[in-house]
Amino acid sequence: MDLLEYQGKQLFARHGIPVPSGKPASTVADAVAAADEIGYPCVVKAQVLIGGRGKAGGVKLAKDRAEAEQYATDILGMDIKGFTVHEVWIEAASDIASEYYASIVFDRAAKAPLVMFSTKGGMDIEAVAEETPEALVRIHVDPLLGFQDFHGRRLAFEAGVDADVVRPVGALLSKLYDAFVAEEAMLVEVNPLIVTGDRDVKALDAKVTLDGNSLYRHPDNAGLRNPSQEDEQEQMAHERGLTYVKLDGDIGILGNGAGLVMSTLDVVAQAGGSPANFLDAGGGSKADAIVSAVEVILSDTKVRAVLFNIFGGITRCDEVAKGLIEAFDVVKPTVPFVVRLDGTNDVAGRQLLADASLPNVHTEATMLGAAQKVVELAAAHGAAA
Amino acid sequence: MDLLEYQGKQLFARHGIPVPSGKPASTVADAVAAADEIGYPCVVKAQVLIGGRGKAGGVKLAKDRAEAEQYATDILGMDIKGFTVHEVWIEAASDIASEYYASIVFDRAAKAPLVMFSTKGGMDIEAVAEETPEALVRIHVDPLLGFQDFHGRRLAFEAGVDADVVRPVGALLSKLYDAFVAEEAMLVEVNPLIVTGDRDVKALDAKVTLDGNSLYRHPDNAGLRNPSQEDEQEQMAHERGLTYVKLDGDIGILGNGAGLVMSTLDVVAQAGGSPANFLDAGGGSKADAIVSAVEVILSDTKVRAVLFNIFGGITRCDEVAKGLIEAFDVVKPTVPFVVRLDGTNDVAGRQLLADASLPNVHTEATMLGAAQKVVELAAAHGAAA
Amino acid sequence: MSVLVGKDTRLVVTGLTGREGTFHALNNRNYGTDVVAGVTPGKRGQDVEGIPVFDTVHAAVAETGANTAMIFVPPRFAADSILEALDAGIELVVAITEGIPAHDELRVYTQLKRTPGARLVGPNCPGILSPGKANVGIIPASFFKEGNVGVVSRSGTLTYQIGNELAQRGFGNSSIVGIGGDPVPGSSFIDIIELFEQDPQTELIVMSGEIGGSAEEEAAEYIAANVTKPVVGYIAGFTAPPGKTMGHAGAIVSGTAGTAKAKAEALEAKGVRVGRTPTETAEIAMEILSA
Amino acid sequence: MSVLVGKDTRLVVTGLTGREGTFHALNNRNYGTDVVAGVTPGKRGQDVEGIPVFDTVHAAVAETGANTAMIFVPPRFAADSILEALDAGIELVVAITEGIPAHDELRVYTQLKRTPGARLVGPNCPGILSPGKANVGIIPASFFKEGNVGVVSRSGTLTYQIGNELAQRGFGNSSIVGIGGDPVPGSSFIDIIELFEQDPQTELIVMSGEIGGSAEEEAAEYIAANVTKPVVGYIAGFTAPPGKTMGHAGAIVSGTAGTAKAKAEALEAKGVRVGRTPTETAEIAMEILSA
Repeated sequence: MDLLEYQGKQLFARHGIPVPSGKPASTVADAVAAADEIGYPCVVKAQVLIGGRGKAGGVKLAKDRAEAEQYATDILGMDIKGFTVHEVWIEAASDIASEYYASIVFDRAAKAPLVMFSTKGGMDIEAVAEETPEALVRIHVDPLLGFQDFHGRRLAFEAGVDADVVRPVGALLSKLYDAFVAEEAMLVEVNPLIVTGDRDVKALDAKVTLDGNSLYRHPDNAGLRNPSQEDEQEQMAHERGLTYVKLDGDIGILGNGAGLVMSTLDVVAQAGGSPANFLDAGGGSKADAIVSAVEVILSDTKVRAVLFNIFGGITRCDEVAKGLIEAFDVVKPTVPFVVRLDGTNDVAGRQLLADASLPNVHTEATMLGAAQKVVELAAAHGAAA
Repeated sequence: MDLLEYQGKQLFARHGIPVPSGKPASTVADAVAAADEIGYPCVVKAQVLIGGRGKAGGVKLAKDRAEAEQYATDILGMDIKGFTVHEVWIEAASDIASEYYASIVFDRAAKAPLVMFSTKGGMDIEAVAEETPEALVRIHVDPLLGFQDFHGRRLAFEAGVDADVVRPVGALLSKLYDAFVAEEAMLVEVNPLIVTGDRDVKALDAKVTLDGNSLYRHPDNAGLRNPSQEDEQEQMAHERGLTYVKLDGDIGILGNGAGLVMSTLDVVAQAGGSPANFLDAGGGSKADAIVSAVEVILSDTKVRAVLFNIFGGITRCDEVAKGLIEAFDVVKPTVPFVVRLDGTNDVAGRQLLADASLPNVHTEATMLGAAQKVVELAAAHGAAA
Repeated sequence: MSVLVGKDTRLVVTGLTGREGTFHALNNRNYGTDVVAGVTPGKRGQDVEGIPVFDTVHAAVAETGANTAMIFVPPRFAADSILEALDAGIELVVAITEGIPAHDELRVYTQLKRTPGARLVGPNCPGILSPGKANVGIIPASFFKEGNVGVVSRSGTLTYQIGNELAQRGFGNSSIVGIGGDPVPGSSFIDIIELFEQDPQTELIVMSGEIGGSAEEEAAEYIAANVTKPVVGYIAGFTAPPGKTMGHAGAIVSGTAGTAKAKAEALEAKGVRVGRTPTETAEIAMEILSA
Repeated sequence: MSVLVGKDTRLVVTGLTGREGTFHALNNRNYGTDVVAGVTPGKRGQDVEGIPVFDTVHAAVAETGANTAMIFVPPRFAADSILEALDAGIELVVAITEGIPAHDELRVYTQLKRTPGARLVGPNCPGILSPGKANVGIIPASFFKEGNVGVVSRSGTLTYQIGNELAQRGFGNSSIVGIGGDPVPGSSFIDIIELFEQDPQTELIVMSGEIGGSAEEEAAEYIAANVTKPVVGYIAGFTAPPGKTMGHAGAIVSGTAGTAKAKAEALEAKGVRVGRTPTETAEIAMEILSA
């Protein structure tokens, strides 16, 4: 779960990480009031879950009230790479002497948090990592031992920060690590981390990704979800507890188990088709979950045929068949369905489908056969539509 | 550093451990005011750093104001096993359904915190451990992993607590562990840990020993030192930064290094003498530390002779000699001194002493010879005195 | 022979008294697995169709000699349950639970690596089936028979798919090991391939990977250096778009690293043949075994 | 030969630029120890009489190949400095610092045990002297000469006393190891006795203990089971009253456990002769070596 910049900064502040003062606003009037309160000059920053705001005109320095109003008007509602700006963050302008970069990522390969630090902040860090890898200091931290003072010194000294800020930079990194662990983040990134003219060290930006599986322990964070940033189908699937990813094609896919669904997408693609989505109905899916899933898949109007690929383990094929029959009753789909059922209670499931003789539902014995059939039907249905 | 019961409870409360409400008081008037505020019945508890208060009459249940006043009058100033009661703790009376025992000790042998729990609380736990060892559940906790929920369940289930309080007991033990680590304790003990009639779990007593070496990180705790509980010489030594332990004999001992001083006490005892103290002047002792040390040793009026046993490493023997000469100038001791100097700058040190020709100072070449000499002189001086 | 679970397995199930725990534990017992105990705090003295229930894993181990634990508790209790099993001296912990917080998994993994002689498979995995001997987990055993193919997979149902394609061609399995699709699996491909390499029953190894992480690339290096038996690979997720989490928390592609294409190429560069579909994977295996 | 420090020692001193650090590092160098680096954060590029100073232990190791670290920083920085040295791959850390908080020592010790190939001597110890080869720490080397007696002790000055009594009787030392008197020493008597047992130069081992803890009792068991060379013991603190901390944080007696009498008896029960004074201890050693 990704946080907006200002949500990340508020999270940082709870852990004692210095951030400039600011206020969020979703209307021009609120933005101007916030700017008046914070004082001028101030910065009007678009709050979107995508990089490159600055280049897109989403970050502006306002010298006075008139400028603040103008910029808030320009930025609110702006489209940045497909993301609509619903909120701005009004922030006190900072006096920047140096721009550094700091981040902590949950490194799956190393099975440890990876702390990265560079004095080349304020720019595209991936370019820095590629062009001058020695400028990006990388240290893994043992999860049980935790971040030690020496880690902070190493990062600061090896990156070559100014000697007078080695301590405050180390202290900030230590708090960033505390925040990373305490909030169960998958990523915390500060770019730029600035040194001001007064030699204060501050986080001028904040990028935070939280672990969705841990949100039950962090009710405050769970409330931060920005539904307006999700795709319509994805939002609908999320509300119904389904694992759904929207894709570009026209064949709706439902399977049980992430690996099998991914494999199904591949096999459909190999057969010449184009998947419209990834939908994992999960283990032990009950009939009502299947109904919800069909609703989500068909809410995408591009879908011209649907493939059910089930290999039952925990999932019982008879439950899937019941769900499909119920879905036909509720949703009354107009596109063809191809169904492949194997595994737990597959005989009973196939029998239920045969007895129901749903319109335009084809059963297939193998995954490969089912994929080929759905591609064929989608092409035909597309031609007909 | 040992805390009084109420100091321990206040520390517990900071970590969310439930304790009965209460107030400390050092006068009868304050005690009565506290009792009025807390309400009746309440308990008047002597605050001393020694066990067995109850049997000594230091803990009384007051039904009303008159009793509170009477008990406060009785207990304040009372002597309990040599400890004078300077403060009482007035506490709301608890409705006790069960009495358990819980403690965490810094186990040096296992190099891990040892958590102990028993349902046989409210009595002498050493007797429980001896008579029914299976009633005292003992679990070591890995310092890097920390206390886990399963530790709490094991302690509670294996000790056989009532099923309805397994969770709150586990939660209290978890907080007790947090307190142990966060406050850097060497011991936290709760005896009894009670279950009330309402099935609340509370710490009814608190015994806490903190690590003196870590007090710089805990300024609040550092302020809790109870100097009135220390021996007069020990208090004086402590203020001067010396490691001093008062003993019962008549031969003052000063050495450098704890092991050498302990060994010196043994050798003096073997020679037939009786040491008056342990005093480790420490590594790198300077002349003024030696002056302080002599003052502390001689403030014990039982001392009839003093032995200096120095093997210089970091400590320079010439510095010790200078200190002794200065001490004679300042303190003008009337008892004989025996001095053995070996190690770093020993020749210079011995020369300084020889040149100063202090009255009644005898130098010896070996530790054994010095011990025998000081025993002889102490006997002679005692006879003369 | 088989790997990890077999006739010596003595299984304790944490969360036995829950609906899912009861269902699968009994399933496993019906298959022949020696299910000796369950753990549900506060339910000591009860039993589930004759399987005795204890308050703690320690008590279960002390009373029944359990050497393997299956974790079936909800995600918020799972890390503690795994740590409890490790602390109690369990040799093999099989964690079925899905949705464990990533930082919990990190702590568990780090503690696992400090626990000599202990092994964790999962979390978020279907478990381990050694056909004809023991089933620990939720793999539908009736689709598989005993044989000489060892299967290791990050995905549950995909494992069934591949195992089933092999079975349809007449091949059985020594063991089928689901290592799970989470960010921090307790056992890697390498850990399990090492066991198959040592297992006399196993003559061919099928490794089924997916996008995300670098476990398949690491396995490729390991196979080239250490494995004498033939290995056939499969990778799911060729059509997955970058930056999206495809169900499994581990299945996310960042940039060009972790793509299905990169993984398949890494394996092929080390001489491992990779099927492009489950069917093709089974066909390659059949071809090798029939040669 | 010698144990722990010798001609291969390449020493980095943390806290080199402090008064004590400078004094003892130069003393060690004058004795012949190869002092290759110092560490003081922020003083990179400086030197102390030719010893280069670095910001981090990692940099010192990378630039100079240091394999041994001497910790001379104040107590509040010492745990971090030891952990830094372990993280930097230092094989032997000798921690002189006195007064490190006990919980810091516990964390350091637990981390040490997870660090393969690393060893810690101290904290609160005088260091290690291998006469004629190297001196790492604050032991006054001029009182000792090369020889065949290995000495291991919890106390600094008591070590000098015993070593000196041996020297006066004509015996020299292979190595003198002060393990320190703190609650959680990085190395135990057993760890060092094991090294002396393997060291060809050492023909007799003197072990000097004191009240508190159970390290001497554990050593007695170990010696009986594993040590072929003669061991002579000494225990300080026969006159110490129970419940009082006698200077060393570790030297505290609780009840009858940890008393000098109990320790001496434990050693004697395992056939280790125990001197009642430093003088008697040296005499027993002399008697054995002259036999």
